[in-house]
Amino acid sequence: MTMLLEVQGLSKNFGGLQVSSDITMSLKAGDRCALIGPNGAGKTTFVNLVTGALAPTAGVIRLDGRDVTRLSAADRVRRGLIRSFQVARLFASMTVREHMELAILQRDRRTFRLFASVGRARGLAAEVAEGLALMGLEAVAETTVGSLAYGQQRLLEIALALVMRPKVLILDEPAAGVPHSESQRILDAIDRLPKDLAVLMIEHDMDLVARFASTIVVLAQGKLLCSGTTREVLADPRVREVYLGSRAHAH
Amino acid sequence: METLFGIAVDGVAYGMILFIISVGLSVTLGLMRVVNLAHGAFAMVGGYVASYAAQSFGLPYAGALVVAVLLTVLATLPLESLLYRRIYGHANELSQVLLTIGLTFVIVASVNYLFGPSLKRIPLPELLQGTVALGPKSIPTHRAFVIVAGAVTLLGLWWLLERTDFGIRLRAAVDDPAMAAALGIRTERLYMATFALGTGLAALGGVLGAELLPLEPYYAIRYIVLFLAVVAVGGAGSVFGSAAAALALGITDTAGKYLIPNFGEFFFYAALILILFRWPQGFFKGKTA
Amino acid sequence: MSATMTDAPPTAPTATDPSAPRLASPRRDLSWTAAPLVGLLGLAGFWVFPDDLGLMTRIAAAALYVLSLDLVLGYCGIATLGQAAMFGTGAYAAGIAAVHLVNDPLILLAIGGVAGGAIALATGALILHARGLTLLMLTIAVTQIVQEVANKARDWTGGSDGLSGIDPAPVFGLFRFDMVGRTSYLFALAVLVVGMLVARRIVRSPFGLACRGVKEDPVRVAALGGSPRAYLVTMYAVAGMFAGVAGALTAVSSGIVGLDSVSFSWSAEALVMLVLGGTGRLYGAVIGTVAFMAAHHILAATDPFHWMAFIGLFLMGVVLFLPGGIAAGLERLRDRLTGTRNGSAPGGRA
Amino acid sequence: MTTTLRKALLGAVFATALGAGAADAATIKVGVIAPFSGPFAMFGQTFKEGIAVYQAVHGKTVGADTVEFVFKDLDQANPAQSKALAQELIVKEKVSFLAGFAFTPDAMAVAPLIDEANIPAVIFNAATSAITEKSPRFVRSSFTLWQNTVPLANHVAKLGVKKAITAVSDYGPGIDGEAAFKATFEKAGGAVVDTIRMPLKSTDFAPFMQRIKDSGAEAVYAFLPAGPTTLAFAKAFADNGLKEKGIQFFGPGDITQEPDLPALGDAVLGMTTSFHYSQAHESAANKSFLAKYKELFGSSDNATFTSVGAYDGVHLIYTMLAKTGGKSDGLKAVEAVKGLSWESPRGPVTIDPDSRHIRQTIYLRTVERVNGKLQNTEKDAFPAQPDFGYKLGK
Repeated sequence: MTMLLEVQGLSKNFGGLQVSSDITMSLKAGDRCALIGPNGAGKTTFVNLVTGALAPTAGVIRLDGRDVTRLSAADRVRRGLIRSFQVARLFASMTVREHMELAILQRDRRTFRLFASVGRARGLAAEVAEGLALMGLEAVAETTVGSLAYGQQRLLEIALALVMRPKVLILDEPAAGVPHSESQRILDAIDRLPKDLAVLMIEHDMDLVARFASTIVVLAQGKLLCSGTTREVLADPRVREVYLGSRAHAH
Repeated sequence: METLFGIAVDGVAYGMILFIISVGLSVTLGLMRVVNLAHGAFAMVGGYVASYAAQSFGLPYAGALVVAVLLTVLATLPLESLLYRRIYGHANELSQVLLTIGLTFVIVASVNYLFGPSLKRIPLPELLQGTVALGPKSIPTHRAFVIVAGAVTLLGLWWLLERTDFGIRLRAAVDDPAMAAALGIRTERLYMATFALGTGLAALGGVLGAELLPLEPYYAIRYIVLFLAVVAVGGAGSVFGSAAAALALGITDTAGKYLIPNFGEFFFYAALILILFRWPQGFFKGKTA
Repeated sequence: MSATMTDAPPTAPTATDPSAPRLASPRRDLSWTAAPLVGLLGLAGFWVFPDDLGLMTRIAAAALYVLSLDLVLGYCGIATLGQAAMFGTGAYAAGIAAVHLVNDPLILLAIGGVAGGAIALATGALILHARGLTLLMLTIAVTQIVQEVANKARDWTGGSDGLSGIDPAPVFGLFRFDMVGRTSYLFALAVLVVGMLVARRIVRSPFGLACRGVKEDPVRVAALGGSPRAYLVTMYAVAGMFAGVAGALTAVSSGIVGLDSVSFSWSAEALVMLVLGGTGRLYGAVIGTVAFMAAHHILAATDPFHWMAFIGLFLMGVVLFLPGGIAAGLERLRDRLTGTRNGSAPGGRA
Repeated sequence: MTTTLRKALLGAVFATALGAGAADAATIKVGVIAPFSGPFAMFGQTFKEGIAVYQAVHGKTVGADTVEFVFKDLDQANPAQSKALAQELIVKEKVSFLAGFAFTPDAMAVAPLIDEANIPAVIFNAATSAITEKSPRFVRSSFTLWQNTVPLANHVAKLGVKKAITAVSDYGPGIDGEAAFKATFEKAGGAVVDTIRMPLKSTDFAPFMQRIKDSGAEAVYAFLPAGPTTLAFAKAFADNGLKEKGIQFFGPGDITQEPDLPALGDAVLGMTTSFHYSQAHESAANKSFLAKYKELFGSSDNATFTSVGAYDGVHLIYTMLAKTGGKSDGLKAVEAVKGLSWESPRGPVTIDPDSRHIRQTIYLRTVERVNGKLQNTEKDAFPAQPDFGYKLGK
């Protein structure tokens, strides 16, 4: 089976500061991988490098076998590399429905239709309704996002990522700021995703990680500390020391 | 050679006037994020006050200059608390444009009503008339004076921003307004002081530049594009950026007019486009001094 | 100008920005009535003010021009002081075509639209990477250069003397452009109404939706797989076509094109009229144009010497007492009325 | 089917709107389009003053009719707006005459309108020769660049100047001036070594001065429209040592118009210009004109060529009214003043029957300080100069 996402020797320097060094990892279809690490481990930088928000200093990123290292963020999205943002990044004056419509139309490359009607776009309304139902957002479909509760904004953020038919889905702390009752909804939605796509989730909540992940990758100080199945990694003493230990100290 | 030198001197003198007037706009834009289109109107008010003081009260040039700067600051300061305070910040750019254009219209109409549409003059003292020899080229004394005044202004601002408490607070507030407020810097008073500084500089430039940018009611609108160009090229909030931009644009304009007089306007705006391509954030983005 | 003035990432969405257009539930969305309403009011004006058709023709053409600015500013967040470049190019293209080639008014409008769109596409692709004050200066510079070209090409444009001798054929071969300006006015009004309908269609299309996304957060649009720059340039070109048609309409109805039609002040006036009316609504552009030009006309007629002071006070008053422009004020009024009726005042401001 | 319906509908619309009332015979209205605000407000102000002076001297009635002026502000050259204003004046105000016009495009824009409405338009200022060719209903009481420049160029040639340079504002009248000077001067045996066209919006003229200096010319012919730029130009000329280098300045008198003289100051002292009106013109007509001016406005310092243009323009309108009576036929009215001669404050003038432009004396003047006040002192006169630019093509 081919790898959906391959990262080889990925490094990033800011001036003299090395924030990512020589990270190599891969995801194949069906993987449910958690990316963990203490604060400042370089998780978000890693995601930014993979999705194209930052250009790497060295290394190669392959998506579905193709080198995408030099492609723009938007091009990677079009090839199925989708992310959700850690802090909900949405269009404040647009309604929930409009967000879903835009994501779907953009996915289908239907956004350069100047004289078509959004309301009458083929199959759009049904798919929007389906996507909203998945996250339980039907009731707020016509609400502008600016006046939405933060937890609901996070749900919409996930809904947008899901509706774009990702091959590789990167979720940056999807449950942060979502009430506990709702985080199960997110996991359920991820469970229902097609099995042939790969999901990489950055998460702090170890309960969530344990429930979601089949494999775990651990970053520390910009380097890959270890990776393996959930059980292996959680049992690894280095991980306990670096990650769980530091968390324990913090508490 | 003499010609090259001549272009350089003329360009620098022109640039210095642009600098003195524009730097105030740059500082207020950098700190308060106000696109103050009435800045040219403030410069004009300064010029008119000086002209009136000199012509009707017989004040000497230096006296008229001081009176003009002080009166302009005094006259515009209430505007800060009455009008500008409501539109600070970058959520308000469109309101800023509308409000400051409205204010400009009112000032233009008032000046037209009070002083009439004809040109106004600020008589130069004996000392500044005639020419001085500068190497192979003789230049008008007034221009030489303007160059010196521009250099003094630049140094003064540098000192003010780098060496005084006010400057430290100002730079802190420009870099990070929220942090400055958290540190207990009273932005309200700081804004007022900066606004006063900006209008004072405008008035100063309006008086010193009256020979090059003649005083008439439409002054306020006629030259604002020029001032904005300097700020855009220099980078909002940057003193040295404004100086570099003003000199670059002044020399470009002068050279263009000399070399290809019939296409001078093309030359200037084409150069502006090229510069903004190369430095889309201006020469000195994010540096106050 | 709002979204583009800084590169700072957008802060977390906050509620109730009074200037933000509200496109809430379709039940309350009455924006489709704008174009027919303008048509009806315009026709009413035809009978009520039969002596002011010249002014009203100019208002109709200017409204279409301001509408074009709303497409880029209100729906893409592009702050520009260069809309006159497109307006003037359209006007000159139509004028030159009228003098040398054809005189059918509809063909002339088409020529103006194509010319305006072409110059917008060419310059937009060049300058739309910039933001804020830099973009503002670039658009000003483009306008100045276009004006200089028009000034230098005297043989074609008449230079500063203006391009005269535009004598359009009757509309549909039936209605002659008469002195009183009846044909001109009805023609301009019809073009404006059609323009509003087309513009509304565009902003409610998938493309319009994407543009609104770019206005709020281009990075997020890229994260959805879109190219913000492509949307901006396309909308700039589309708006250029509208501006070009407006220019051609002015050329056809007035029979002359002057350098003022490519001037900085005409660009600035468009911005003033749009902000006055309210951005991002389309009908705000029409309201702003009518309000500004009517106020200008009345004040200038009452006191041709000092009207500027009053129009200045008028503009300042709108900023201070009607944030978001006249249209936003009307909407708040409507919200308050309907809100009290339904027993729930959405975002009611004391 | 739909077409006929639409046609019928629109036809009905037109018919309803077609209720044009007859003008009140007792009041004759004159619509004046000029800049009353903005950067060129000086034009409007002096027009208005010129009109007021004429009405103060000659009364507000012609025969039984009262003459009333309606002012419309056009703050800058804007032909489309000019046409709309003219339309409004004709349709709504029912004016019998149009007048004013500071700028060429604004005047040209109304040509089709005055032809259709058959009313005369008297141009108080706009100075491009081609205007009167655009309609037989235009009459002009001001001047053209050709008219002022041709005698000047001959004078410069007579002074023995061999090499000259021109520097003009880059717009219609400037280009007219350049063409007139070049044609005349070269015909008289001189050479024009360079022609500089300066952007209208120029503020810093030092580089142009440098170029003039470097050109090796003995004299410069310069034209800029009256207003703020003339000050900067004159200063630059004085400041850049051109005088010291022996380069003589010549130009039409716009540059030293009276309202600007106090601001121009010593920079223009000794400057030679050619023009049709000077406040310092020695004649009884001018004396009484200025006296009335002073009486009405407290000072006659602003009395200048545009005031006289308006004053004589009103004289033309009064004459047309007197000769044709009440409701005028535009062509007949214009016919009535063709060849009309009178004594204007500027000197003797005649309306050329062919070009409908004013034929007048062009004076050679020098700026001098008399009793502490700067003035344009007339040194020489070239009587009965026509518009040399009429029908010369563009």
